[in-house]
Amino acid sequence: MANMELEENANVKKIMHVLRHAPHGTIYTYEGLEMILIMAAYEQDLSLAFIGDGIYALKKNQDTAGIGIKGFARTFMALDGYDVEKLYVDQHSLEERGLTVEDLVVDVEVMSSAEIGRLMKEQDVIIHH
Amino acid sequence: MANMELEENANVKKIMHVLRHAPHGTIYTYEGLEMILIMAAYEQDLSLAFIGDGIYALKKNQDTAGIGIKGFARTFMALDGYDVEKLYVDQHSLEERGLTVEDLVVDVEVMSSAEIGRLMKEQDVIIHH
Amino acid sequence: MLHTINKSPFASDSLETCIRFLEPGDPVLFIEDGVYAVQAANSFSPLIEIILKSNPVFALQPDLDARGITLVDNGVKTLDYEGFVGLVEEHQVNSWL
Amino acid sequence: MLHTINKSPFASDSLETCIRFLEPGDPVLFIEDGVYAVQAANSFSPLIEIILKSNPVFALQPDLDARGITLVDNGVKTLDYEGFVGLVEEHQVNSWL
Amino acid sequence: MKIGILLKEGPYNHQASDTAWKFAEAAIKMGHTVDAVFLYNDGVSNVTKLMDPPQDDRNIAHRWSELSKQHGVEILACIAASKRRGINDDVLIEGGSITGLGTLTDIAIRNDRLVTFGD
Amino acid sequence: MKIGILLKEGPYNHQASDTAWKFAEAAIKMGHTVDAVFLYNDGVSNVTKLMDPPQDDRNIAHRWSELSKQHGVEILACIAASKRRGINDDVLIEGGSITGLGTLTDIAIRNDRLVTFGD
Repeated sequence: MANMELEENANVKKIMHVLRHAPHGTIYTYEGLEMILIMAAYEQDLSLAFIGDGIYALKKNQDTAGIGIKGFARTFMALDGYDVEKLYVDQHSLEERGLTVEDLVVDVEVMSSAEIGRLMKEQDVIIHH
Repeated sequence: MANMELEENANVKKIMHVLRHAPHGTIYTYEGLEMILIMAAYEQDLSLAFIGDGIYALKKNQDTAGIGIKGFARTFMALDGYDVEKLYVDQHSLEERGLTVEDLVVDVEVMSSAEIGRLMKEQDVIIHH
Repeated sequence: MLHTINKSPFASDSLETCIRFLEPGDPVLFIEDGVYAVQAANSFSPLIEIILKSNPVFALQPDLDARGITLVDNGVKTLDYEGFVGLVEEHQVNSWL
Repeated sequence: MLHTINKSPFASDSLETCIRFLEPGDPVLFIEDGVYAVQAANSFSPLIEIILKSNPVFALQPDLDARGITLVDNGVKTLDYEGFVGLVEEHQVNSWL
Repeated sequence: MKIGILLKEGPYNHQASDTAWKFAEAAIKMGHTVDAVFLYNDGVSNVTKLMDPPQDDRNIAHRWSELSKQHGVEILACIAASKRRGINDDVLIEGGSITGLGTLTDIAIRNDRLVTFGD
Repeated sequence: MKIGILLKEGPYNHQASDTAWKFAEAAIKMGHTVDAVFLYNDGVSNVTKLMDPPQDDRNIAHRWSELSKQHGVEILACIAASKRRGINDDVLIEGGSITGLGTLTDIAIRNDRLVTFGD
């Protein structure tokens, strides 16, 4: 049994999704989230990094009724239920945009770019959206 | 006759095409040029403004064989034959990129952004590519 | 002449390019991801303040709402799609794609 | 980890974002419109010089050729598609789209 | 006032298509004539009837088709751009048609305004 | 080495598609296995056989089809992204198929590298 688990763990890959586009103007973050939700079912070691305009996807109070596009900020709140719990936000990007964690719909870990860079280096796969 | 010409002139519109994308990475400048060549047949008052990365489309010595995409820098040299003679280049964009008119495949008028801005204001139609 | 900007100033050079060509008095309208430029107190606020000294600045309300931007820089006017059409009635259009 | 950048530094924030996350020693590869960053003597040359102090910098030769870039900043190495594959053999990939 | 629209990006991937449609609806509501929507670059993909988005999402091709039906707006895709991207007469929505860039030139000449949407 | 490719933009409009193909050819030439090319976002438009570029230009769909035929590379389009953009089984090139995002996850897991091309 212990051996089997070891073998299984050897197949667990560290996959980081990097969200760098603002929501709504382009579909990249939305379709990125669709990809993340599917990958979450595969029991890999998933993490999400919000960098640059990607942070805007987490902004509170988004109401897309007026532009006629489905909103998806709430879906980030559901990630927890899929055991996707590693949400990293780049502090520099947050400050540049005049935002704080209070402005975001979910709990995230705010990190320096260097810290996120070190985590990137540990990954087996990185996908930018 | 004089009246007819006046009527015709009233139908001549000032149309400016603004090239702002680098060539090859995206198709915008290439398909922009296809549009310009067709519009040239309609005897309108056409002009082209090269701003930002759009200037790169005019760079000498482009050889696209290695990327397997058709080059089109030479087509700008043919514009003269279509009576498209107003080619404006933004001086600021040129300097930022470490380029001079010597680096470009065609004769252009180098202007300040303010001068091009004044010409823009005179246009009936402006299309960005 | 109406200038429209539809890209985030953080990701694209559209805003900074556009303002070099702007004639005093001409309206600037932010739409789509462009509206992030006028969110109050971000790093582009000082630039918006400078533009406002010579040009009226507008932002599309539905795009602000979609992005959760509840507070815009002082002096920026908001409008809906009909307001957008109203500006197009008054001016030729220069869309800085 | 191999970092690739495919957008012009004048039009996009990709380069300036990427370098904040770069670990010393990790190679940076410019492809497609990204190669404009390493054209000798443009306004990004000082930044490339700084990156070169801690990281190897590469540019894809076919993309340089296509754009008429005959002179790159000192210290930048050029390679073809096979060289690109070679870097991918050695490193996991981080494509800054 | 007569307004022409130029749309340079495909559906869903960019908001351009949504904004262009909202703008057209508003202009028509205000009594203006929206003469034509000309599709260029990836914009030509707006008129494929093969589009099949999720039930709870907008159908962008249907939208253009309805705009054409209800208000006589021509929905025109550039032929050269269409061929590159696999759009042809067989996949066109009702109300859409494929045409040359000369038509865009006419649109630019005969309208009071040409408004561009894209990326 | 086993390499997977993720392609996120459509043909012609962005160079991504050309670079991905050149990269795949080089990798195969060097003896690596290119396991699959997964198409996402507008990338799904790479596999429509309706594509009909000018005679003197490359045919990007054919290229992917040839890569599949000659080297067994799977050319896979995400079903959700395809439906939004009007790509379905009827317009697929030979060697192309439509599949779910689970397949991409498998590709990410079973390959030594996943290389992304896009905009």
